[in-house]
Amino acid sequence: MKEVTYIQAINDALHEEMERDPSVIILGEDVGIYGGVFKATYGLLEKFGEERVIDTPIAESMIIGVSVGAALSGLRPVAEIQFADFISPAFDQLVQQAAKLHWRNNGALNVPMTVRCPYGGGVGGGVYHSQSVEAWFQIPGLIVVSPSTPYDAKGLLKAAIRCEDPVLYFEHKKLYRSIKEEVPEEEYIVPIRKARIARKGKDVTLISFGLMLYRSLEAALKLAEEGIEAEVIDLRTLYPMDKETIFDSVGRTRRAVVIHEAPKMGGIGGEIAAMLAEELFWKLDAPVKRIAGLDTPFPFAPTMENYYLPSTEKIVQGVRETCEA
Amino acid sequence: MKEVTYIQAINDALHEEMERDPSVIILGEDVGIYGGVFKATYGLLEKFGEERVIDTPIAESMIIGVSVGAALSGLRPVAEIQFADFISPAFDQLVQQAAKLHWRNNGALNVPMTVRCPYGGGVGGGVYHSQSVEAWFQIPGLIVVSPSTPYDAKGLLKAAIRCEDPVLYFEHKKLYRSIKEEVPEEEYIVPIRKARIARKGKDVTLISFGLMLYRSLEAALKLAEEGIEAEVIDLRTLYPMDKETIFDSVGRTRRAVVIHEAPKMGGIGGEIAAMLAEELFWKLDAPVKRIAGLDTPFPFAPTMENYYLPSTEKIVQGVRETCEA
Amino acid sequence: MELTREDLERLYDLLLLTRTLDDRLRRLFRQGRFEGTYFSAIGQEATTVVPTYLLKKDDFIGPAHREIGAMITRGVPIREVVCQVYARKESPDGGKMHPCTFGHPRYHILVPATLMAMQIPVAVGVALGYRNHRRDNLAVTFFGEGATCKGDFHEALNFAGVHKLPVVFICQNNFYAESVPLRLQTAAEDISVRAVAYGFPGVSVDGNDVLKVYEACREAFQRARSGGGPTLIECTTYRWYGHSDIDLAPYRPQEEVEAWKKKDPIPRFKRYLFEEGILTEEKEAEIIRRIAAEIDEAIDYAENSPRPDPEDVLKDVYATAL
Amino acid sequence: MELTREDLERLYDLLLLTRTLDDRLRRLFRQGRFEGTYFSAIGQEATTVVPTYLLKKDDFIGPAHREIGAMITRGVPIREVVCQVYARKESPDGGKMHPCTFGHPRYHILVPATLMAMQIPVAVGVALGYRNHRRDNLAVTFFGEGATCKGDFHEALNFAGVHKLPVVFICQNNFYAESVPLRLQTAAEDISVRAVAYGFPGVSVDGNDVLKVYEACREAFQRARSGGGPTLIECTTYRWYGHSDIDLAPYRPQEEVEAWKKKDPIPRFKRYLFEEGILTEEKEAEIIRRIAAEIDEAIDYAENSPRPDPEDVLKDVYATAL
Ligand SMILES: Cc1ncc(C[n+]2csc(CCOP(=O)(O)OP(=O)(O)O)c2C)c(N)n1
Ligand SMILES: Cc1ncc(C[n+]2csc(CCOP(=O)(O)OP(=O)(O)O)c2C)c(N)n1
Ligand SMILES: [Mg+2]
Ligand SMILES: [Mg+2]
Repeated sequence: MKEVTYIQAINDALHEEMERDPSVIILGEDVGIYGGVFKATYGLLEKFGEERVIDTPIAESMIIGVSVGAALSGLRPVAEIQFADFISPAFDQLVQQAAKLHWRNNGALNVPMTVRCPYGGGVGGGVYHSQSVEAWFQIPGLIVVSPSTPYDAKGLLKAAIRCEDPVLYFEHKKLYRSIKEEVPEEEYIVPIRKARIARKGKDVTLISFGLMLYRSLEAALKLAEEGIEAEVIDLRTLYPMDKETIFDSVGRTRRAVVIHEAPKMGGIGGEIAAMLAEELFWKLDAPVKRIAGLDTPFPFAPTMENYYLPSTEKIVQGVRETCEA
Repeated sequence: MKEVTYIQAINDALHEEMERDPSVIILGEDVGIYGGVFKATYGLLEKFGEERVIDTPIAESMIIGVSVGAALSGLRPVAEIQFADFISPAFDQLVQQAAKLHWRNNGALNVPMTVRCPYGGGVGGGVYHSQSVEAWFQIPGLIVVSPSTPYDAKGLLKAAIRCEDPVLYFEHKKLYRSIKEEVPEEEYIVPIRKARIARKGKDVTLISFGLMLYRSLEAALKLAEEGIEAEVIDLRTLYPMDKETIFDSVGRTRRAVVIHEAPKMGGIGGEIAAMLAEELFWKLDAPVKRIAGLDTPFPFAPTMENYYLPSTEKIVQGVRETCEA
Repeated sequence: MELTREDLERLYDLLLLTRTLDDRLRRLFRQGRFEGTYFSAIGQEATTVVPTYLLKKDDFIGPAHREIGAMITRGVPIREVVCQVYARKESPDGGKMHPCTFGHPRYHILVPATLMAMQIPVAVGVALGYRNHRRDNLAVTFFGEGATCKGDFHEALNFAGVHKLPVVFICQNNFYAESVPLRLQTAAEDISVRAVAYGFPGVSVDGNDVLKVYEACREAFQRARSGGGPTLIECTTYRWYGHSDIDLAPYRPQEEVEAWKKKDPIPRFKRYLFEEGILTEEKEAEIIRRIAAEIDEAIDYAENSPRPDPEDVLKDVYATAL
Repeated sequence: MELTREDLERLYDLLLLTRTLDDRLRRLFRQGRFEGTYFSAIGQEATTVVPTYLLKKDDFIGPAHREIGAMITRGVPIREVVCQVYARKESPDGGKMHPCTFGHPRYHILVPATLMAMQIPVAVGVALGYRNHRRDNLAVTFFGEGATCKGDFHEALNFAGVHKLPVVFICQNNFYAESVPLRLQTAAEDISVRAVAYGFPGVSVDGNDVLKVYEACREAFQRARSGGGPTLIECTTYRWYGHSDIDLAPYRPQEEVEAWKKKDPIPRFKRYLFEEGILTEEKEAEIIRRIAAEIDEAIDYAENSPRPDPEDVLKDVYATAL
């Protein structure tokens, strides 16, 4: 075992996958010479050279379009979008091109590509360096994952790179250096579309991922003091979701609270709540609560940012209400 | 009163607004010389000239970005995106630029612009000429409307043009010439964020818009024969939604079914169901059902397209299940 | 490659086949024989047939919406071309796509997304793969002048220039994007000049002159294959009919249409072939007969071939079993 | 406009103010006096101060992320500039945005979205409004060479060219987009050549030479105001420090940095002013003193000014009461 940070786990996964498979390439802004603005691609250019580690111009739509083409000609591109916020110029290529290509070609062509996107708040980034944009990509043909731990960061990135479909990999900037854990030295994969029970509990299910997972776990600790035993699910795959794990847990606890950073309206919490309201309705003992970012753009000033993001306190309060209902 | 088609109502609204207010301009592909591929902008170039009716190059991101700028310098642009499917290249300018500009400038600048988007299926258009993409625009700062009748098409377009915020106006291609009704000759406006009860009923609430509204109304007629009186809500504004009307209706009927064309996962039906599951939970007597497009790209061949879209029969069946639950 | 007499005859054959099939499909659409719409490329055949003919069978083609000629020249059976237009189950896209979404993965022609310019960065990415794998292939992508106004065109060509990738960009400048005339599309003096911004050559040729298109492509393909990087080739040409077959193209002066019809690439090439003694009246008659029979057979086949099953829509959303 | 002696002195004053404030802000950031990050524009002052000085007060400016000089030159009180960097309630953006999102709506400078090139079509749209309203204004937008690789740049310039709009595009080519050197950004021979693709003039000037920037802007602004259409002005320049102040810029050779520091626009301009007898040691000393006092006061003001209220985030999402 080896203790690594979340960002180190990502960097390790990239090194290992590039060593294992010469068709894996990296492209994005500042990923080569600089090793990535967060150093996720550190050391790759030196080891694998300019043909496999490509510093691109500022052109996100091109980065994704070129990745699709590269995937068609036998490469396995791992594109980096410097901040998830900057994926919007590439929305078109992702949603109309990458997502639909396999289907459009009647299954005859695959698009094995990974798009790494540093996302999330709590880092003093302001509106264009903090957004959580996973809800934009609930698009058939795409897969969206987001790890919360170093173990998963490594295992899910490997799974994404080996996947035959386009995978968006959202990595939380605030977790990069704040979370450390031991991970096996030997090879492992974390399967796509499998959520994880991060904490066992019987009274209520908290469903979350990323930074909010940690706030949910903190909330669970506090709630335990009050006698509320919360189960906490770490989603890991955000689209298409692991309904089974969610339904199994909520089926037992009969209460659910979803927590995410993105604005509440139109967030993936809506999809989860809707699934529960549609398919698990008879097992619910309380309203499905959503604790989410505000329905505003993401603010910069710390006073506002703290107010914008779900706090542990807000989660505790929300879960309490759900359990009292 | 004057009997008009849905497309005629749109064309009338544009003529009237351009006459009323010289700052209203039109821009988009084929909107001038050709009068629009659906003829929505027919006659405008002749009447208002090349400076106010602009045939643009194929460049949707530019169309939206230029509209934002034009709005800042005292114009009221009404952009046409030829098919809603082609709005994806402009996603960036809409979501990062237009939506956040007023907020970013601390309220000191407004962006009064309208983006007309012909959308929807049932027209043999295939994946790039049939999509319903309203769920992409659940973004704070944007307003999304979608009329289902000629009356609303006219009144909502006028409201959009006069609105100080960016409004996406989704017009259903299949309704253009298939729906006719009498509309007043005199000036009227249909307010934004007000849903409409299209049919009164007491047993269940169907929530829909666009082409699906008609299938829902048809379903309601069939269900009436079985003794189920469905209330049918025409949403009209899709974001932010008219919660009041929805809650009032479902509060009475205690059962809700949402119907839309877009894929179920990540669709706006999820947001509605989630709102109900969160805030109206105790008044629900049955699961909230969503009847929606399949979680696939939109197919061309009629055999598949018919299967993909919610049919009246599917709606009847879904409502029946909801009422029996 | 140098064109032999056989090549020249074959090219004529392919041009005629493209023209004849295109014309039949137009009529079939008007007769309501298939759904959707139809984009005719009549008048523009030289710009797709000639480049495709010069490619290797496994070179990548990224088409837009008027590349029936590329499909035919690549050797896709006519039956399959018609099945595509008819959206039958046996179509290369399984009937999932709109007619004129010409493409065939097994023939290394992408079934395109029909958003303009979207295929251009994909072709560049394919070329990147060729470079990395040291494959002696090139990627070619077709598009209209309208598509050159889009951001994807710019970003993709710029990147291809930086890495001198083996990709050739072929623009069919037919002077209109649907109804929008060139003067409202760009103030640039022509389309090929756009290449200056990317540091590689751009050339403009008469796209209705088979030999001119041949020469431009030969040079560009050679340069690309030998590591010399991309070229933007502008072929000026004209579509005889509307943007699609529901468009009567009232926005074009009749004299303009007539003048361009006089520049029809096929008779021009035919004159040359006759002058050179490569083609004779008998040979041509035989080609015409063969083509007609082949097309009849293909249409008959497609019309009687099954439509997709409703549930086919659910297939192939993902390559992975999730 | 012709520059008078007063103009030249004033320009020097503004350059020095920009430089001095920028340098203070850098240091304050390193001292942890404000959150986020800081983008220094030291070395590039001439490219923002000079163009802005030549504009009318109500001409539109669409900045990117290094336009502190435009804000200062436009006359935004230094207090407000510092409040912006400090994200205080009195910032023009109410503290909503990241530092260096320089802008001020009341001064006709857009608070930009910080996605590269995104402001370019907006500036073009503003120019369209000027044209339609027959207003004798022009729109100017600033961006780095990196932004010229984006689709928005292409689409916007192409459209501006078609309509000959009163807009001027000012590219500060500092040879790097963060760490990415020009050779990996484009194979074009320079940035101004990109204008060829849009049918209007492009010029490259030494962006560290105040008078050269002045001449290029004067000509371009005049042309734009008199209906002659847009110009792309490339100002070659250099940022002395990292991309932001957490970047030590290890990707640039030290000799390169030193060579560029020798081309510092401010002493170059100062020499000229001394030679022409416009500036004297006393005058300069006085300017320096005044600037220092003004900046001290502004920082003091900002540091003691209130932070936004948490609920401010909820304000101004919509202009309309919904
Ligand atoms: C992004 C996008 N916008 C608009 C359209 C609608 N559209 C289809 S073809 C076309 C014109 C294309 O013009 P050009 O590129 O010159 O090709 P041509 O049709 O002349 O061959 C347009 C506007 C589209 N398919 N994609
Ligand atoms: C769309 C987008 N992609 C990436 C970034 C991250 N980013 C911020 S500044 C920058 C480099 C900009 O380079 P250039 O345009 O040359 O301006 P400079 O910083 O050199 O002044 C990058 C990549 C961004 N802000 N927007
Ligand atoms: Mg064209
Ligand atoms: Mg730069």
